[in-house]
Amino acid sequence: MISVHNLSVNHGHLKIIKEISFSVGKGEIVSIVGANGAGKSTLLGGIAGIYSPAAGSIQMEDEELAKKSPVDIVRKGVTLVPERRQIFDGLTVEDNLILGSYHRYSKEKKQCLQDLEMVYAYFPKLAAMKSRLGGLLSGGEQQMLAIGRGLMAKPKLLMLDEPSLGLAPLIVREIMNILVQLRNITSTSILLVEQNIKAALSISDRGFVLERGSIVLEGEAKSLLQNQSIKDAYLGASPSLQE
Amino acid sequence: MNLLEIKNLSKDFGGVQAVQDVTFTIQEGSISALIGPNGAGKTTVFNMITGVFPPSNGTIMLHSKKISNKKPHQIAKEGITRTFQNLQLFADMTVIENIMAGMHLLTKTGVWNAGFRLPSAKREEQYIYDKSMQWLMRLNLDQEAYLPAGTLSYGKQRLVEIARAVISHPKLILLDEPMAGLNHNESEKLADLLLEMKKEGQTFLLVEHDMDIVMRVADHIVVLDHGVKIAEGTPDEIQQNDTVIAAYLGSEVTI
Amino acid sequence: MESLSQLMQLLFSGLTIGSIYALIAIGFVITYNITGVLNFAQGEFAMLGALLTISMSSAGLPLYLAVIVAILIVMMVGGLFERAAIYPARKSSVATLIIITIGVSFVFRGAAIFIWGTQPHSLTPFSGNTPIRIFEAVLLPQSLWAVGISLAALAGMYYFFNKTYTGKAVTACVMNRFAAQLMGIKPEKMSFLSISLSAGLGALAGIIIAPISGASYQMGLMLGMKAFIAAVIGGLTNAPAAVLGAFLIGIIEAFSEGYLSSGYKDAVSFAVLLLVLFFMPNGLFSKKSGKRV
Amino acid sequence: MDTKKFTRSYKLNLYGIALLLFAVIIFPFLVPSNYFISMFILIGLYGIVCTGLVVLMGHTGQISLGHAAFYGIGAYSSAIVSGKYDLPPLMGVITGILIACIVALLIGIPSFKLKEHYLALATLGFGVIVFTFLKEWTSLTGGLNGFFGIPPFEVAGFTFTNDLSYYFIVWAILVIGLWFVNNLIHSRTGRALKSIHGSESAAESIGINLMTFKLKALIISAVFASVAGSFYAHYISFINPQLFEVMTSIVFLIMVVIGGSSSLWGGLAGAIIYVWLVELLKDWVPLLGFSTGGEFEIVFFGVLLVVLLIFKPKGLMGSWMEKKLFLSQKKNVQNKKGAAL
Amino acid sequence: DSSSGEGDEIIIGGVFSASGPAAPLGKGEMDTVKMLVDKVNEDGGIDGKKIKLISYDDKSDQNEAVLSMKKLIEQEKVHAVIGGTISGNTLAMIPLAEKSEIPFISLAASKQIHNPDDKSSRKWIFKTAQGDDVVIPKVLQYLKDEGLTKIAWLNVANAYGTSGHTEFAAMAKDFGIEAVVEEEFEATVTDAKAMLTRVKKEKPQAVVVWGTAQESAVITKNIRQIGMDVPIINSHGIGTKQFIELAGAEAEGIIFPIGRLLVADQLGDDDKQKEKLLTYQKDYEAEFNAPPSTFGGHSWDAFYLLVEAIKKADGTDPKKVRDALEKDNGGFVGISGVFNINEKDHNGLSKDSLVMVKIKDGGWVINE
Ligand SMILES: Nc1ncnc2c1ncn2[C@@H]1O[C@H](COP(=O)(O)OP(=O)(O)OP(=O)(O)O)[C@@H](O)[C@H]1O
Ligand SMILES: Nc1ncnc2c1ncn2[C@@H]1O[C@H](COP(=O)(O)OP(=O)(O)OP(=O)(O)O)[C@@H](O)[C@H]1O
Ligand SMILES: [Mg+2]
Ligand SMILES: [Mg+2]
Repeated sequence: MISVHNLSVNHGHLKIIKEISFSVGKGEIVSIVGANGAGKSTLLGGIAGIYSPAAGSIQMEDEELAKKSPVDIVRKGVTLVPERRQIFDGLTVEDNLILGSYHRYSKEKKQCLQDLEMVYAYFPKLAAMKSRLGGLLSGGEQQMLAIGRGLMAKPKLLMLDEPSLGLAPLIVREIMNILVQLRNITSTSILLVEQNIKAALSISDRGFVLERGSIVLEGEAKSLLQNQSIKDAYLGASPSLQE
Repeated sequence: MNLLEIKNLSKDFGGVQAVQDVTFTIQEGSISALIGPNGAGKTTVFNMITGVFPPSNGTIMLHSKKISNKKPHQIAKEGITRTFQNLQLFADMTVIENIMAGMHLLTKTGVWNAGFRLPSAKREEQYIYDKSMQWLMRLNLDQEAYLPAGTLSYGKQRLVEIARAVISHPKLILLDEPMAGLNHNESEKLADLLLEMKKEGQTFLLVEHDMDIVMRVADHIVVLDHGVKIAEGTPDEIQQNDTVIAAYLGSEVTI
Repeated sequence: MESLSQLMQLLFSGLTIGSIYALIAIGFVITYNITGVLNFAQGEFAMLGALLTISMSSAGLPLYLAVIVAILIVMMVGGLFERAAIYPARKSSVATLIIITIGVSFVFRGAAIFIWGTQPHSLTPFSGNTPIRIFEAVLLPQSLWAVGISLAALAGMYYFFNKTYTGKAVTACVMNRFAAQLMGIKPEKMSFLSISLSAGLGALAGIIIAPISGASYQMGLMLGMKAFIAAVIGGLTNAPAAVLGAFLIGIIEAFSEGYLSSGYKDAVSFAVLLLVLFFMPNGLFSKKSGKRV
Repeated sequence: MDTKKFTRSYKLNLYGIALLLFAVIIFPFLVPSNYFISMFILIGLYGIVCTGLVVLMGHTGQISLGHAAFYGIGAYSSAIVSGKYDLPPLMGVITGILIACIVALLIGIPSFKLKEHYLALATLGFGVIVFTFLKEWTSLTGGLNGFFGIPPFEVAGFTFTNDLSYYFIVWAILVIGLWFVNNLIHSRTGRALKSIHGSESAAESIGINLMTFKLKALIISAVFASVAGSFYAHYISFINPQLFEVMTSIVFLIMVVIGGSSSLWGGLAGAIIYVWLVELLKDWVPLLGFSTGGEFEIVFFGVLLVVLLIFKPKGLMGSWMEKKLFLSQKKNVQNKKGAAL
Repeated sequence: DSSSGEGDEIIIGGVFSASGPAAPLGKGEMDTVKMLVDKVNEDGGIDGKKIKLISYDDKSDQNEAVLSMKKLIEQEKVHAVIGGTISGNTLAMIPLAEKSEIPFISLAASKQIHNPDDKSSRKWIFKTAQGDDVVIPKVLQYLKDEGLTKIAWLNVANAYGTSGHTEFAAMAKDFGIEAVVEEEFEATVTDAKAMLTRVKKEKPQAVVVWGTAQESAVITKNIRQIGMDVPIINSHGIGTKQFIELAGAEAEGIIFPIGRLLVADQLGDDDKQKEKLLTYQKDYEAEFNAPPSTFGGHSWDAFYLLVEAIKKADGTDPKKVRDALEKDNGGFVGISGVFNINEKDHNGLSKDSLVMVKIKDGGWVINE
């Protein structure tokens, strides 16, 4: 589906992502795990075209995405649900959702409206607050809206940056189910960044660990869950803050 | 002793009943948690306590003194600081400046003293610098001290915000989802820190969706749903409470 | 009777000038809403429109054709302005962008002196100059044009921003440029279109007012300033409110001029506005902004 | 504790101020003519106004479109006190400062309830109202005919008659002003102002009273502007209301922005660039073969302004300071960061 | 080379408001001087010395004017300065000329320029424009002759308008004229019908409008549009074709005082100025493709007064030039009128330098 080869991304003069290579197959869920500041968001931003990659290539269905604008990348079928939600705060919930399907709305209006109903079905809460301004929702409601908006794009590759952030436990499970369903029904590929590593790996096919901009470990999700160093660093008992 | 008393608190946003008739108290030196589904009204309660907007109804008392209807900076002066669910850092200031700003209330140099750099101003500056640096080390942020706060990763920005809120030793600290954006290990470290500070006598009220952490650190939990308080009690009581399980936790407590 | 006719006269005057401010203010709001830029060169589009029309109609072009061509040229100038000055600086702070637009207004003004000189020029009214008398008060046909066109423009804008999907996309760009890109919306394209659209509206305003007060290279400054005030009163985010703001200013000006003294006109209008704002800190017609903590 | 890094920008500025002081003293010996001295008197005066504005705009994030009015208040106070009532000029300066403070309070308290662009509007309106006063109160100000016959500045028996004396006093004030502001922005007050710029809700949450701190910033900048206005009046000896119109406020704004509002030096740098650019264009544009009149100067000035800001959106000093202070340290961080795995 | 003040070039400085609000005045002034310098140089200069003109545009801004003046005096070492399009800028430059003792011929109108209220020194300052102290009596005389004693006074709210008003207020009584209503309007006025309805109520016998072309045209049109058909007297600020264009049909019948340049072709052959006026008109039109304005005329006068003085002083020694300007100019025939400059009067124009002109069929005719 998408294969990333020797990708580097900088912030100013700082190398944040250092020559990373990996791929996500069609209908595959891949998780990225890493500490704060490891560069996870920067990596997703690099693929989405928000940060222009300094080097390397991003191939999708034989097309090079690496130097394309975010808009072109969206049109190619890659959508990012970004960190911090990034809601259009002065627009209503419904307008926010519809704009999620902007790049295809004029062509397939009917389909878009159907998809809107699907999103409402996933998140009944949003349906109940259709005409409220997005910016006035609670944090978790906004997170649902952001995810819903991402779904409205109907991407081939959906990238989610910490989708469970700020969501109640019940909803987190709900989201994970939705992602699995999405993969099963539409064969959407999913690239997932999560702090809730257990939840993420448990629905993923594969995963890799990012550290200071490089991949230090990768493999089947199940084996990663068992991996001792991962357990120590991200899941295990907590060493005290003072070390 | 009761530090904060909330009585019959309600908030109505032009038809949206965000909080309805909520009553609870916070004990001095405890960690309390406010939990509930998304949109239950937790952040709204925080906003009313800190004076972002006045309650539609009800009273808030700190040490038996009424503080509802005060302005946010007055509330801070009364001794309540907070963090924000949607981060509100001073993005262009360095990390250490962010934290030094947090000591605003503990210091008093005015325009005159500062402008002419009188000795008292210099002394004070050194004092808050030292104290801020200590906190940065405590939170493992000392390496980032001189970076503009806006360029930090999400998780670290959260820590900076927490440091900014705790450094002035307020009577009560409100943390809105402090663990969001931290991974399990980092959350555990932060939880340890909270417990440590509790030992030092600090009182907290936190909103958090990470139930492992809440159950570990909280002495007392209040549960909201649709703006209404549906339960209150110790972590054990809450975990057993059927209403809470149905509305919020689900049958498995942790994932 | 006399006081009634004076009242009417003041109202007519206020509405006429208000509608000119309104057209420019709509452009101001559009630009602000799409690019986040407070465009202090907005008034210069009016100047360009007026002077171009005058040149072309005195070169023999029929008036309607001159108007259309002038508007098209100004729209192109607007587009060029966006590409050359706004687009490269799109990530800068508000103050920086304001100064950039002021820089551009200098360029326009200097160029206008070069082309048209410093003397004022005149244009014949669209449809005669015979005043219509209503209760002793006079209303010029040109005033009807002014009010009519500004209301039509308003209706168009309202429809576009509130009823069309593209209008929503355009609005989204300012609220969150970053997210808009992630949705596949091209903020650059939107900003290009919107600035040329505002330029066209500005040109129209200038053309309408030229027969009333003449046109010169420096007319844009004052018009732009007043339109800015109108737009801010309206809350800066919605065109209908800006139009109301513009009419309000026009009428306040006319009344303070009519009942007090013109020397104090600007001061009085400002004093009234500030007073109103102090009681309504978010503008007279503020919409909910969707901001919370 | 090692505070070296923290005080780095403070120290850098301090060295800069010392260097400036040195330059100010030797400058008159280097220039070929008095004309440069008078140009630098104007630059110094604008520098004072803009340094005050740096506090208001760069640090507190409030845009003012009305600072010419404070400048005018200073100028007219001095003119009236010393020119009309023959009182000592120093009293005029002090009167100006007092009136500026009071007026800043009066305009500030209601304005700071307003958000973002409403403040720009309010200050714009304030400028117009002051202008109207100056223009209409003819018995006091001479109205639009102007006020002439303002005596030279005088203090402790010393009369400032030649350009050089004005040069030294204006730049002395500017150097002290810079030192004051440098101290201020590296203090609790400065941080409070900056935090307001960063996030008002967060600033309030740590106990910063938005209103009082915004007022402080406004008053400081008003006092700077008023003092500069007083010396302007004494130096030129003729003033009229049009000098203090909105356009002048906008010129101040331009200076601060091209200089870089986030840097202590932004105001001064902006004043130098602005005045010099205008003067240079006066000489250069005709050399390029455009000699018809002022229009080409305006066009060139506009173009230069736009180009400058496209390439230096934070103003000249803004980008420079950032480079000096942040980047070197960032590299360190990257190298030292410990591994988690 | 010219630092001694006695080089082989005569350096004349110019400061004009060629852009900014006063540009309609200043541009023609600057162009005129440029044209004349070229002409004199082509004809071999003054006593064989070429004139070098260094002229600056002060953009109608006082500080620019002061700096330009400084630069001319200190850096360019000019021998004399012509300029100061507007009174404010001139007044700000005066101290510099006085201090450096350089002859300075101003083109602006204010009385303060040559005859200040505070009696400060004006030794080096001359002026070629008719001040309000000359123009206003002309208008008052006209009103008196026509028997229009109850009038409405309207002036533009800037230095031009208010100084006219000050002078009017001081002299009206002497002529038995009374203003039944006095109003101001902005230079940027677009519609004054509101204010004029108030004027109309007072039923004046005539309206005096004191402003320059653009705003006066708006006011004049508005007066007619609201149905007032009393005589309208404008100021000398409207002496351009633009006014007639802008005011259109409503311009017909307007009366205003102005120098003879506008109506040069209608003057009798015995008129002293006629020949010079026609030559200036011809030259200017040939060069710039537009008719000259009376403001250009002021700088014509300033330039030739200076040329004459330099000739008489036999060099550029500032003191001698100044003395020559002051002394031997009796009867200098210029564009603005016949000058009689002397120690007491550094302007030297009387109200005879003006004629009342009426706008008729889109042109000007002498109305005397
Ligand atoms: N705009 C920026 N300018 C400069 N440096 C930046 C910027 N954004 C991020 N960085 C730096 O890049 C590094 C990686 O940041 P990134 O946000 O990608 O981390 P992350 O893995 O997503 O962390 P988190 O889990 O906290 O969200 C950090 O060191 C951060 O300081
Ligand atoms: N300013 C406001 N205007 C209108 N509605 C609001 C406003 N603030 C909050 N609400 C509504 O009130 C309800 C409670 O919001 P609140 O932010 O308190 O929820 P929360 O419990 O913090 O949820 P979360 O866990 O998702 O952060 C939500 O439905 C929200 O949409
Ligand atoms: Mg991240
Ligand atoms: Mg919340």
